[in-house]
Amino acid sequence: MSEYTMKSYKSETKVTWCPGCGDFGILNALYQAFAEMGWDPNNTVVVSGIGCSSRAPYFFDTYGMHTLHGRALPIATGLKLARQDLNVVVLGGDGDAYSIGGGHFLHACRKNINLTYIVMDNNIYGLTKGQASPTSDTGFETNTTPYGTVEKPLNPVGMALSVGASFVGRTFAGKIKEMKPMFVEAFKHKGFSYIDVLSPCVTFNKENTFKFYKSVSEPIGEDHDCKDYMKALVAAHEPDCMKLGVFLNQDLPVTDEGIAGQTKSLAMVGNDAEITKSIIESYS
Amino acid sequence: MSEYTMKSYKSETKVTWCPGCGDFGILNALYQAFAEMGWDPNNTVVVSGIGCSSRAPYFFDTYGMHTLHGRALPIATGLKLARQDLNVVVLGGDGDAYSIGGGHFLHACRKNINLTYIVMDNNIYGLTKGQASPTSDTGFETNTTPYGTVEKPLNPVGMALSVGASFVGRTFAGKIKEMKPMFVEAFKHKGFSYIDVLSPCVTFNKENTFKFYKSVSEPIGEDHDCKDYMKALVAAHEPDCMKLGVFLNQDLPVTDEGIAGQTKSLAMVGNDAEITKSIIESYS
Amino acid sequence: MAKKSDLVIRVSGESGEGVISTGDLITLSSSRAGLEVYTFSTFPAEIKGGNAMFEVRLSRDKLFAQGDKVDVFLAFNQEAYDMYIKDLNPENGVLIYDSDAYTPPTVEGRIDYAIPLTSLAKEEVGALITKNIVTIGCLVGLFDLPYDSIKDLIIEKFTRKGEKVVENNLKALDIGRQYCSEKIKKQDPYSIDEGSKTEKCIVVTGCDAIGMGAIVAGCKAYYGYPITPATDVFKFLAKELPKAGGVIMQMEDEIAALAGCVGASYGGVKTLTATSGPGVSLMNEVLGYSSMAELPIVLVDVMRGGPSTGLPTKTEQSDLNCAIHGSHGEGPKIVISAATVDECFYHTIDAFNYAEEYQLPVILLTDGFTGGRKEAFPIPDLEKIKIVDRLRYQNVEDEDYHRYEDTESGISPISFPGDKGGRYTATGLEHTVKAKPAYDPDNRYVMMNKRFRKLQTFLKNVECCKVSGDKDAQIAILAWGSTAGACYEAIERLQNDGKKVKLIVPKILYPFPEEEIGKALEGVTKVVIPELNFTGQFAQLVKAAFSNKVEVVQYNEYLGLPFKPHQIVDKFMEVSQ
Amino acid sequence: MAKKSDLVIRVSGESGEGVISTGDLITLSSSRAGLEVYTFSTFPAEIKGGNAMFEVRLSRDKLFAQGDKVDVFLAFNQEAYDMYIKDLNPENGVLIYDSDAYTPPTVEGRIDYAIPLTSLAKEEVGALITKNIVTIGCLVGLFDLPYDSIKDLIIEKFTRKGEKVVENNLKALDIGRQYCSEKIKKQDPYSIDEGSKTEKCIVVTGCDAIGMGAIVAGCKAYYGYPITPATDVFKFLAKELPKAGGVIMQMEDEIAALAGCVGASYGGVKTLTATSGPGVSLMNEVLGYSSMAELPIVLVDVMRGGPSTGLPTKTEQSDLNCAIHGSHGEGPKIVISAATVDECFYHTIDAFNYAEEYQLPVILLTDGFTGGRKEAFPIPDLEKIKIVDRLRYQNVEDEDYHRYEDTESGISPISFPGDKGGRYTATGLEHTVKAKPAYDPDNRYVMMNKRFRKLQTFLKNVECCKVSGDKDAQIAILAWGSTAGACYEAIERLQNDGKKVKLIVPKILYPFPEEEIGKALEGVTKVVIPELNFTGQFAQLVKAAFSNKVEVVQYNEYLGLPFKPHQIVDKFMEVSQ
Ligand SMILES: Cc1ncc(C[n+]2csc(CCOP(=O)(O)OP(=O)(O)O)c2C)c(N)n1
Ligand SMILES: Cc1ncc(C[n+]2csc(CCOP(=O)(O)OP(=O)(O)O)c2C)c(N)n1
Ligand code: SF4
Ligand code: SF4
Ligand SMILES: [Mg+2]
Ligand SMILES: [Mg+2]
Repeated sequence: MSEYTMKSYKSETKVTWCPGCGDFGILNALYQAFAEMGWDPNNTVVVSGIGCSSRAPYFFDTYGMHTLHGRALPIATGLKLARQDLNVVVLGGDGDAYSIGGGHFLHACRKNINLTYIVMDNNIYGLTKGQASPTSDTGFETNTTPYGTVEKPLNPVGMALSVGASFVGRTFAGKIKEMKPMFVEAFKHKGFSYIDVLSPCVTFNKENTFKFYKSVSEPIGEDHDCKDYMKALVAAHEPDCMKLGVFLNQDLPVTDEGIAGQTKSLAMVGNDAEITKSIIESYS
Repeated sequence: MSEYTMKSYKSETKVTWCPGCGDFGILNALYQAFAEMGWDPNNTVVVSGIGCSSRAPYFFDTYGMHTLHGRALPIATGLKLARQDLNVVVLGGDGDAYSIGGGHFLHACRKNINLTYIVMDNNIYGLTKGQASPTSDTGFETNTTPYGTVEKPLNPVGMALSVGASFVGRTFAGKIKEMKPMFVEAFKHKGFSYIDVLSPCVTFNKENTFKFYKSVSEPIGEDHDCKDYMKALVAAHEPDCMKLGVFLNQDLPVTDEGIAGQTKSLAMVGNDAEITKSIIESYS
Repeated sequence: MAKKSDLVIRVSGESGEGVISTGDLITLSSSRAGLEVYTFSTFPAEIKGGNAMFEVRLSRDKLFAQGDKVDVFLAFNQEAYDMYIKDLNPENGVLIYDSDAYTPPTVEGRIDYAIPLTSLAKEEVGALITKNIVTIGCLVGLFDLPYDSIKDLIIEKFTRKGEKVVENNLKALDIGRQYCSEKIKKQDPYSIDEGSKTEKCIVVTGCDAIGMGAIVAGCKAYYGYPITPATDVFKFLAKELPKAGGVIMQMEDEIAALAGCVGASYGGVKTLTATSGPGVSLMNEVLGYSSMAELPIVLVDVMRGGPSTGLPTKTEQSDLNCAIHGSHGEGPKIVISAATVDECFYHTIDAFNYAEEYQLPVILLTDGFTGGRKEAFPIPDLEKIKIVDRLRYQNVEDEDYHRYEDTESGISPISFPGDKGGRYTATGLEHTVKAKPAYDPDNRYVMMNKRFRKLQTFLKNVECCKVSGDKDAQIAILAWGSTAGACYEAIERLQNDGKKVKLIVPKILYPFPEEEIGKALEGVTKVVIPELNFTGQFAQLVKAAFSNKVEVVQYNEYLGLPFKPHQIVDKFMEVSQ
Repeated sequence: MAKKSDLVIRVSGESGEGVISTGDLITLSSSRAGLEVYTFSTFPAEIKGGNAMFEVRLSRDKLFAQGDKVDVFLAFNQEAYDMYIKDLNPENGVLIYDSDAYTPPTVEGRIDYAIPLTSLAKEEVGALITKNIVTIGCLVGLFDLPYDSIKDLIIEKFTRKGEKVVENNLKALDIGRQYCSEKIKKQDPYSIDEGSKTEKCIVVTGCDAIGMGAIVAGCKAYYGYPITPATDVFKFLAKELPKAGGVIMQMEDEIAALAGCVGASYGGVKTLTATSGPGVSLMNEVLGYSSMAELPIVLVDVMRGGPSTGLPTKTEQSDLNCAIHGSHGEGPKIVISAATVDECFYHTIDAFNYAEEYQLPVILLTDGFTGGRKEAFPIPDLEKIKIVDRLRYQNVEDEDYHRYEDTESGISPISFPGDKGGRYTATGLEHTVKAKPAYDPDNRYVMMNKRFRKLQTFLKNVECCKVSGDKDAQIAILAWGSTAGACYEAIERLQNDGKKVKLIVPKILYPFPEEEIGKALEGVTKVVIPELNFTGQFAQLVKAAFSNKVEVVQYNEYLGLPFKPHQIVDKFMEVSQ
């Protein structure tokens, strides 16, 4: 049993989300999962971008970074590589993750950076008061698409698998009991663990409601083998249904560890001054 | 028969690539494919980013844009949506496309923009004289990874399929005869057509040579059904072999056409001044 | 008690309670009734549960600013009261409160009207939702707001919701009005005269006006990415641009948004994007390409408090430096400002005209304050508005086209895809007149000069500043952007007090209009430059050009709030001692 | 004929023919032999088949610049001859050419030495690959280049390739040397004296020196993205940083590179990224975050010709504006410059120290010219170098930690993850001392002042300029970055000619060191500011501060080439009339 409880991670800052917002459930499940991991709040950093969901770090009594729209992942990557001893959890919204942050998401997956990324996916831009996000459905009417969104939505879970994430899951903010264990599994995973959490925006998104998500999703099933990459890929791309569960949980080489390992094996012996001196003198 | 020949598209600018560079073959196949399409050079725009490969527009006697590192796709998207009458072909390198341009690539695929994107993939940064690209193999030694690249390579063909491109192919600069017909097929396709062309950098990449590519690739096979999305996805992610051929060629909704269609259906009747006037007066 | 018919009314309550729509209704109907209107509002930074505030100033005379103090404050709840009561004019300030909701303490000298707004709506009208209209009715009863015009607008607005709704709302209006004329003993001096304005006006926000200006200028492509407070431009155009035959698309980020514009521009299409600080920072690289490849685009920056994410819902004028200097290296661009809502409209058209004429990026700076508030301005006479299109290459197949011809003006005729004989590759590399990459010193010299020569041509052709006040004043105030409004009102007051003062309002910020400002500064010994920023960004440019001729006095505020006229008056008095 | 022992040798031929390595060998061995060295090279912009050029200046006396003219030009082929012959000193210039490759026309007054370099290597040595060493041998024979030192370096360099290779190369050296002493009739006045320098030196490029400086400063994380000409910093650190226990990673773009640095900085790790213009444009947003969240990073900009992709392989000083003003809004940062290769080393250390001490981003500006050429400088005495670390929060669990405490210096003690009781969320929003978002005016006022106060503290603590020349000169030259070199040499010449002139070289560019420059300008009536840019970027800052006191004369070149000493001398003469 860990010495920590949910309370150990809760800050005193008032949570400013709208009453009923899906993000509350995720936040609670995260407190629980942190406690189950027994993470020392002093060694834990919650990093986020910009968006309603990205305000989450203020609600944790851990270390935290509320950064820039779309840039949470490369910032967290830089932190994790330089400080392998820390637990790094990245939180954010679907716009942050898949629109402006899409390129970074792709590379964090590919590099298989050893951190956990949890996206609170409400299929909309909440903080800017309601515009289409990459996961918004075709036809969705917003204040910048008053005649309906034309694009088709992104399948972020499928993409993560395709570009190399080693742990990929999807869950739903309505599933209070399922979230915590999945988060814990992700935290325990070595490498990039990524979970897309369907999380209704009750204020601006009148389509993708709790009810809606319930009706279009179903469990991936007990018999799914999350070590089987091709099966995961196929399940994630199934056209008519959103599966919930862990698609993939594989051990793959982790880039930040690999790089830190290179450094370890190359690092010269001696104190900083001696090492520096010998590097300099090799150029004389 | 078209009134145009290869020559119709060739500019007088000297091609500045290193002798033996794979890009020469691609360039020639493109001239041929343009001719087969019978495209009016005055209605054709070749857009590129920055890199050795991205110098291609200068070698065409069409309209062209040599733009910024990684930004060819959004620029071409903006052009195509505003000028639906033009043939827009985007060219570039693997660094341009998948590293700095990765986010744009993802969204061009998802939006299924009606243009053709051909990536000259040499698994290296050529113009900056040899650094790892997202498609470089693990262990690859370059001047910025002297102890070997740690990351695993991206599978760009798999990614394109996963994020929604409606035409996806891969070919090889050594296959002079196969390139042209595949390019023509891509040009004819309505929607985002994307081809990754393996194209050796003879100066900086001593690993991914013509010989190497030949040894690791094989045709996707006659029996592959390029209307079948799931088959395409599986073929693209097969672990041990790089398939060459057209993975997918499906008709899917095209965003730029959809948006232009919305405009068409909403556009008011009358000349510009009349329309403007009535819009303004609705705010009085 | 002398009647006072220049009135600032503030309404505040829970966001979502219809505070903003109440204000909008008063504003539009008052303008229609011939009154001058000037509004200001703030939204909660948090999504829900925050406080919203709407302020409208009404007058028979032209209004330039928000006013110094609130004359009438309608506070729906305790929180609103607590937040804003400090801004109420201590002389004759009127507090109106919903007596069903709370009871404020009595304060010496303040005029309080307790009105049971909730129960009037719920019981008398029979629909709580009409509380806002009841409120408007009260204001009509108390201050003679234009009843007929309000009535018409209510009918216009609610008709599509059915007769019953119209009826209910008209009833609400009358109940409020009646309650106040009958039950409230009027103790205040405020009463709105009948309006005198006869021109038909449009009533829009600065952001709407920018969108409108773009449509008038011939913009046919908008690529955007949402960001507060610039999203309102996007929203306006999303609705209206397709009607005018233009296309609009949300891109994946700001880089892609401006990139899309550059693509459209190459295609010969006029194009716009609007963003705020963080977006501008991201657009710098593409902006440089637009300058180098000479592909015109218009970029609107609705400035908010910086740096970084800063104060996203507050106003500031701190992006001038970034607009001028944000992109690496040196390429010509034009930076202009819009001080008022009508300038948002007209200067957007200018921005397009400049971009097209000089083939370069034009940045229009406005700010959250101007972008978000409504003003009324006369319906523009479209026939009098000049629209400029790019100098086109007269295409002749087989002629040797020099895309970047080294002309006297610096402007080179451009071809668009489709033009025969005009084929060329646009490029961000240094290039020859024929658009081929070239790095040799001689060519470099020619092309750098050619590109920058456009700015000289521009400064020769354009009027850069508005100068008002006393020609022979020794003290001048120089204000750009939204700060100008408070200054207009301030110099009016100062002149009424017999002070000599000159006001210089530059519209063109970059290239720095040295000659024109120099002329305006003739005879001036001190120039005061109020700016909503920390470092005095425009003041530095003035100093670089004129500190050997005139004393430059910086006056900087950076609290996220616009200047008020009295601040400018006070500063003038301080400086003139 | 007087012997001349300040010698500029240029070697040019097909890129890939070993031009650069020939130059490197001469440079390092000459430095080891106690000579002063100063190099310059250009690469072809096209990948292959272009021309490469290497230039080295050798002297007994301290060198500051590249020199005005080439004294000895070794052209391997016709193309090299055609490109560069114009730069050869018309007085006593020596052309050496490979008589196996081509025959240049004879020119009146020029000294030509025809040497069959190809056949000497192929036939006499028996290995064409030794042509470069034969060439070096010739230079030894002709101009007394330090034979022993060259021999030692050849042995050192080729030993790992086997005895046979060493032998061959030594033979090549002797064959070249012998050929020239025996077969060439020396007609020129050049001969290199023995070196007098005794300190042991390192010979590196500016980019190498930056990487070295970073290691000395304690940098443990480098996140990068390749771009010419800054990739050389990345290359150096990729090789060396892991040896010093640091991590290095290529990111997907420049935004991610600086973002990575900010992450490492939050973790308490010293961190660097290096880029050039286009990368800086992209980094502006993250830079603003670094400033607002007070997370120190060092950003090196190895400037190249702009705007946009511009002149990627040429040098320029046109990113100063972008460095100072590129990010939206207003956050404090420090911009410093490095004029020489040793300054690249020492000022990088300073950059880290400033960043750490003041908790803000520091941008070090250098340029392609300085970044790419080699100089020798004495091996630094590490014990004398001061290294600064951030003021740490002395963590006590349960104490109430104020991350952004409003201190007198503006500097607030920082905690690092792992520190007990130091938990806080770094933020780009305006915030309270406890790092909580806050938008109210009072807090805003305090925090803006606190952040900018750091710059005042900084200016009080630091020496900003080097001033040399005559104290009471009326004309001063003010030069920043690589331009300073040519000016040092120029004022030496001017002083030798009896002119009075002062040279001011600011190291700190932003915050503008007004006090120090003001002091340096006392008694000066005209200040000439040569800059490699179009608009006179630093000159504008000087004007804003001092145009009421001194006449500012801009001198701008923007051809992609560094200034030469004689240009500065000429400008001085023009201005002093
Ligand atoms: C560079 C930049 N562009 C745009 C914005 C404005 N912005 C803030 S949050 C946001 C999107 C929010 O959507 P999402 O990431 O899905 O988060 P949510 O609010 O839905 O949780 C945008 C566009 C910004 N802050 N910075
Ligand atoms: C913003 C920006 N960053 C970096 C560069 C430098 N740069 C030019 S080309 C290139 C990569 C080239 O690789 P690739 O796209 O694979 O093209 P290739 O040369 O291999 O054809 C880089 C990093 C740049 N021009 N602009
Ligand atoms: S706006 Fe939507 S996403 Fe944001 S807090 Fe409210 S419900 Fe949640
Ligand atoms: S460097 Fe490589 S990619 Fe570039 S032109 Fe040469 S061979 Fe081709
Ligand atoms: Mg969202
Ligand atoms: Mg490549």
